[in-house]
Amino acid sequence: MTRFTRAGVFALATTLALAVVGPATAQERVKLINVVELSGAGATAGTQWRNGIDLAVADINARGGILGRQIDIVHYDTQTNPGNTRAAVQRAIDEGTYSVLGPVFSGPIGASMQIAQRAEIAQIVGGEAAGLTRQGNQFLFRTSLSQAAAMPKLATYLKETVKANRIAIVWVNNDFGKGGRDAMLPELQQRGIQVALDVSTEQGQADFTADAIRIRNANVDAVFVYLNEDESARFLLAARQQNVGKPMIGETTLLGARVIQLAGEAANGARGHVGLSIDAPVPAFQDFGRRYQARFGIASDHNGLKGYMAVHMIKWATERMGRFDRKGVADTLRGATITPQMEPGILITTRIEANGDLDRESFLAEVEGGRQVIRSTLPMIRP
Amino acid sequence: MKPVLQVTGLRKSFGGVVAVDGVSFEVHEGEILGIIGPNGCGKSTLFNCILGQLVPSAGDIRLDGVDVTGSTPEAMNRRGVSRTFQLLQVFPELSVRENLILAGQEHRGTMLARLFGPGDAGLTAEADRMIGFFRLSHLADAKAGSLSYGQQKLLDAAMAFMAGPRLVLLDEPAGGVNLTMLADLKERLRAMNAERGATFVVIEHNMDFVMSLCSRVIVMVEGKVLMTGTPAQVRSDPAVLEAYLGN
Amino acid sequence: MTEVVAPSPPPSPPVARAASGLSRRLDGVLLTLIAGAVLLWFLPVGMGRYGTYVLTLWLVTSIAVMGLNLTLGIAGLKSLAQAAFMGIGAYTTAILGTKFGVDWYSCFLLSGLLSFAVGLLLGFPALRVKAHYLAFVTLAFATLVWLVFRNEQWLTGGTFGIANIARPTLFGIRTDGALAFHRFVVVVTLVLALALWWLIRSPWGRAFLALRENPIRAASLGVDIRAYTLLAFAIGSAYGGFAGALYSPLVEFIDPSPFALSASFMLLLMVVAGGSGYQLGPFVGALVAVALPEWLRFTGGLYLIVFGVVVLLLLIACPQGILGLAERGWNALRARLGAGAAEPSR
Amino acid sequence: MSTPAISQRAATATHRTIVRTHAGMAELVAYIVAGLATGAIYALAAIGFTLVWQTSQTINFAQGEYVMLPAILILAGVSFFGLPLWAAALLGGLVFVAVFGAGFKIAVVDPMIRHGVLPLAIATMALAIIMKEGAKDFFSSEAQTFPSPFPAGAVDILGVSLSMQHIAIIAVAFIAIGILQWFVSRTRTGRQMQATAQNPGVALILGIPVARMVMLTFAINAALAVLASVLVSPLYLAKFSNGEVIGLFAFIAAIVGGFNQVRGALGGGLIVGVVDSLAAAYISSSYRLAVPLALLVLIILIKPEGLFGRREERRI
Repeated sequence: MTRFTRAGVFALATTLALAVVGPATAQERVKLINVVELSGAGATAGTQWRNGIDLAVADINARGGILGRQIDIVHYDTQTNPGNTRAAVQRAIDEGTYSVLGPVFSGPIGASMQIAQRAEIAQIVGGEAAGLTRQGNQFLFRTSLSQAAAMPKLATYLKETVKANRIAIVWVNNDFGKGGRDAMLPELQQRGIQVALDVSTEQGQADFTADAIRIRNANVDAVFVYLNEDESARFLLAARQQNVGKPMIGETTLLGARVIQLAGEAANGARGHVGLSIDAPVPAFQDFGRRYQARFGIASDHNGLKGYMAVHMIKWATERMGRFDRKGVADTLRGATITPQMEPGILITTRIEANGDLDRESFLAEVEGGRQVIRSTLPMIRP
Repeated sequence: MKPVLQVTGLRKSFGGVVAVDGVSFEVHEGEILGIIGPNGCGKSTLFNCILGQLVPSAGDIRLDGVDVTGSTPEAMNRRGVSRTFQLLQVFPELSVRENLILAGQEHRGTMLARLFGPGDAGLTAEADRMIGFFRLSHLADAKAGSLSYGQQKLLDAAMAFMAGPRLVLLDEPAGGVNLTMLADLKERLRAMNAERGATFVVIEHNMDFVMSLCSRVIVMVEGKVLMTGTPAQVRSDPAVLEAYLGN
Repeated sequence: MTEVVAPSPPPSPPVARAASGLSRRLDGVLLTLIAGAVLLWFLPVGMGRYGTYVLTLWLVTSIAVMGLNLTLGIAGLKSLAQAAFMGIGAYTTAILGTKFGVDWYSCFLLSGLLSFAVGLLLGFPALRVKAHYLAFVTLAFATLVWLVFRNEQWLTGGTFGIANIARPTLFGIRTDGALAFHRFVVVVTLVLALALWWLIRSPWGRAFLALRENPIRAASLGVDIRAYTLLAFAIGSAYGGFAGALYSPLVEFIDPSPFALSASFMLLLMVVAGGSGYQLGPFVGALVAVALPEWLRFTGGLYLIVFGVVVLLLLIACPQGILGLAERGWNALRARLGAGAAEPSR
Repeated sequence: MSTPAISQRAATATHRTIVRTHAGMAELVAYIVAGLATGAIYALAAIGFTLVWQTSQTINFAQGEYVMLPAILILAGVSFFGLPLWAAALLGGLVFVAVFGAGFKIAVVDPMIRHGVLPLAIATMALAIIMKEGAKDFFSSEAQTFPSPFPAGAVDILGVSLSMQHIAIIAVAFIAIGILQWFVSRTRTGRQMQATAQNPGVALILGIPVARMVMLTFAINAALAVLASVLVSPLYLAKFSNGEVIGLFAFIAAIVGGFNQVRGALGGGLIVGVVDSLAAAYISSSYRLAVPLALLVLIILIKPEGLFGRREERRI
């Protein structure tokens, strides 16, 4: 409720400010439009992303904005529907957004990326599906590792640390889960790990009991859980209920603060690879996590971090150019390496590949006593 | 006279209940046959069996000598048998004229021809003649649902005659109709018979209506034919009196 | 029973309900369609690509709603699967276009044809079951179709969808631009709406109405219930397919989400909100569902709640939909303005 | 010479088969119990659904949201007003029954019912949007933990490990449905309600206060939704989007069991729960949802009155 009130007051204040000071001052501001899933299947992820952006905008504006200009942020809901996403991105461009932020789900990204490309405007997205950056789009940028980059790390972890030879995969049957699974299968095969059980689950699925029983009775050494946060928590709860008793291995989502909060004791023992995490041994991440919690009353997951970084990527590129240039943002970001020394809001050294993929350090972690504990830090793929 | 419709040994049971029990009769060209009987004697079930709304358990039905037992309602209608229903059965959202065009259109050409042909299937003139005949001209464009009960009964009957049928079965045409309208209806039906040579069978409760309209009357009791005769014969038969008044 | 002399017939309503006159003459519906098409041809000039896109999306949605309005509003068959047919059309066009290079016009016809055929098959349960049971059979069908879209990745691209769907070319003119494609859709929508106008004013339309009003009586008048039920389903579904064939090139990307069960619910909502059985109802209903949420965005994060409340209040105020309300208001107005003798018709 | 070896191998094989069969049986029982637990939730939702359908021909497309919302209201009571859980539960339950039982009937159903089934059904779709978006925007877009009134953990019964929570859900749901059955068949008010459900016209002639009875069914529907919500949320977490799946399965349960009977909805719920659980276990998991739907279509085509339903009289 409070969040809405705040958003409403903010919107009202912005409108009033614009109305009172008129166009002359409006030129001194920079308009950013975020197009994201605030309702429908992607609402949970999209809301985190929006919160991260709101926090970033507040931080940047408090420190004087970008090149002295305050940011006006507008959020457009896509209802997690490709047609609506396209409409919203079109609207954002028509209304003169400086760059497009979002969306997070790969389908809606696929539906809207050509528009930003045609308009030659940078689009900073939260999607992780491997295919997005393989279409030669020069204006699309990720905010996290692609699944194609994350899965080899996890497969190696399964082979060398967990020493698993037969595993079960539980994945959510949407673009996120399917993309991850499809990226994982060849990596596992390469390392001689057999997938003995392949369990597809529905987006928003509530009851994981049957899936848990299936896994309990399967002859596997470990379970790779690749679900969204809420479903990860439900699965862990069901698995604990059914005494599955097998190592739960995940990629980022499974070990997120949200999952630990929801699954409680059932999350203990879960481990795996983490791309972005507010529990990572990076002071900037932890500080972000505290401020996010304080402002929104919930723990941030990786989407909150992604949203925060997205705005700072734009800020960095603009300040680097020293002027506001829509097309220039994309040109500047491509191939750049941004360190926290250059831009504290980027939180961790990030290299942007020519195709829009990212490279960063990442972590191997485990949930212990209701906390995410980082076991080791994995270097960038091409440091 | 040659029979239009021959019903032989017709039987219909629902579970253990026998509603129509071995009924046989004939309908002759150009006559008005009445069927009377107390409530629940199987009159409506008989109609439903003849017209394909129900499948008879036994017996056969011949139309112009052709066996039509078990035909669908559509098929019976296409063979030239039409009917009205006991309860009001018009299309309330359609205008009076549209109701009549509908009643005739399926007898015109093939389905495809109807799709690409004129919207009224060339029936507006015929429908207006029928509306005039039943004295509904002032209501031709009114929605059927806005008509009074009696007017709807007239429309219902008019629809049954629209396609120029061999035979029309009227199920309680007088039910719920007030006296003025009743006289009107009777007079129109009689004119239909006299002027257009229509053959029809009438189920009725209203004895006066049947006796003054029909040339021949069948009395049904408990699913069986009790007697057949002229109105005068029926009126003076003690068995009929007992069936109606006795119990 | 008391006999009441009926009042003189009520004046025919402005929005010609299919019921009140089925002859093909220059009527209100026809005039509105043609005038509307002319208006929509020029409307987006200077509107920006977003406004144009929303207008086009509205028209495409209207086509799907027109089909459902035929099945449900005219013929009275409750279907919860219209979005699935839209999906069948959209995927047919996308797959044939991107994988086999088939031109859009063939894709469009094949989309309609395939939806027609599948609709015909789905019509068979309609012969056995009635009313809400039929709705639930179609509900199951819609979900099953969605599962196929999502799971059969080799054919449909699964959750990743199909991208880079080309827009059609007309007489060598490409319709890649927002305005060009919008005008293309205006023409296609007009052709489809006129075809439906013709259909509803043919004896078929009368038979469909009879099916809704009283199927048993209709059968006794020689109306082939079986054939007309199947046709009502199949033609309505074909319109869903046509809409899908336009949706694919409009968005230039499809994935299973716009064809989920909730989308079928929304299409049903549009039929009823616009005015079930009114020929212009689909345009009004689609306007409510497509454009209203966009307009309501000024209310901020709560716009979907506001949308829900508006629709709920609208339905409570006029269960016959917006055109039903318009017809009632118009009749009341005519009655008041007309000769004092005329009573307001109910 | 090779005989002993062979027989030994055979014996081992047999032994293995037995072990596997036993494991298979235990597995089957576990699936069935899990299915019964979710099925009991579907049954609670389906019973309210059929009651409301019988007395007022209302198809409630917001039925799933009815099960979603009470838990959210209770959590909101705790977090916004600082109430203790029991007080929040009581207050949330009462508010829900008042607003979505009585209020829903007065504000939505009464003005619309005479215009037929469809506009009202669409109105409930709009209501579902409002409830879902309201829960998301005014409370949270994230799942929330909901405290369980029952102990966690599992018990071993005859070598089958069963979840305590599942057993408790099944037990509570059955007790609630038992009380409802007793009320309907043994009390005066309950019998009046049943008469209203079977034929409102006749009930009116018999002097039964039909309007009050219809209101009662709406209140019972809302109360059952509160119960289902409290039972299911500790397992599934409370989230605005939970209603989508539960609503769909409540429909399927109501139709499979029979639209016009309490026992039909109960049976339908349990069957659908078990079928879904077994489908997840033994049939392709990506087509899991197709199995209950196929069952639905089959029932409608073969036995439209449902497995336990009365045949509705046909009128010509």
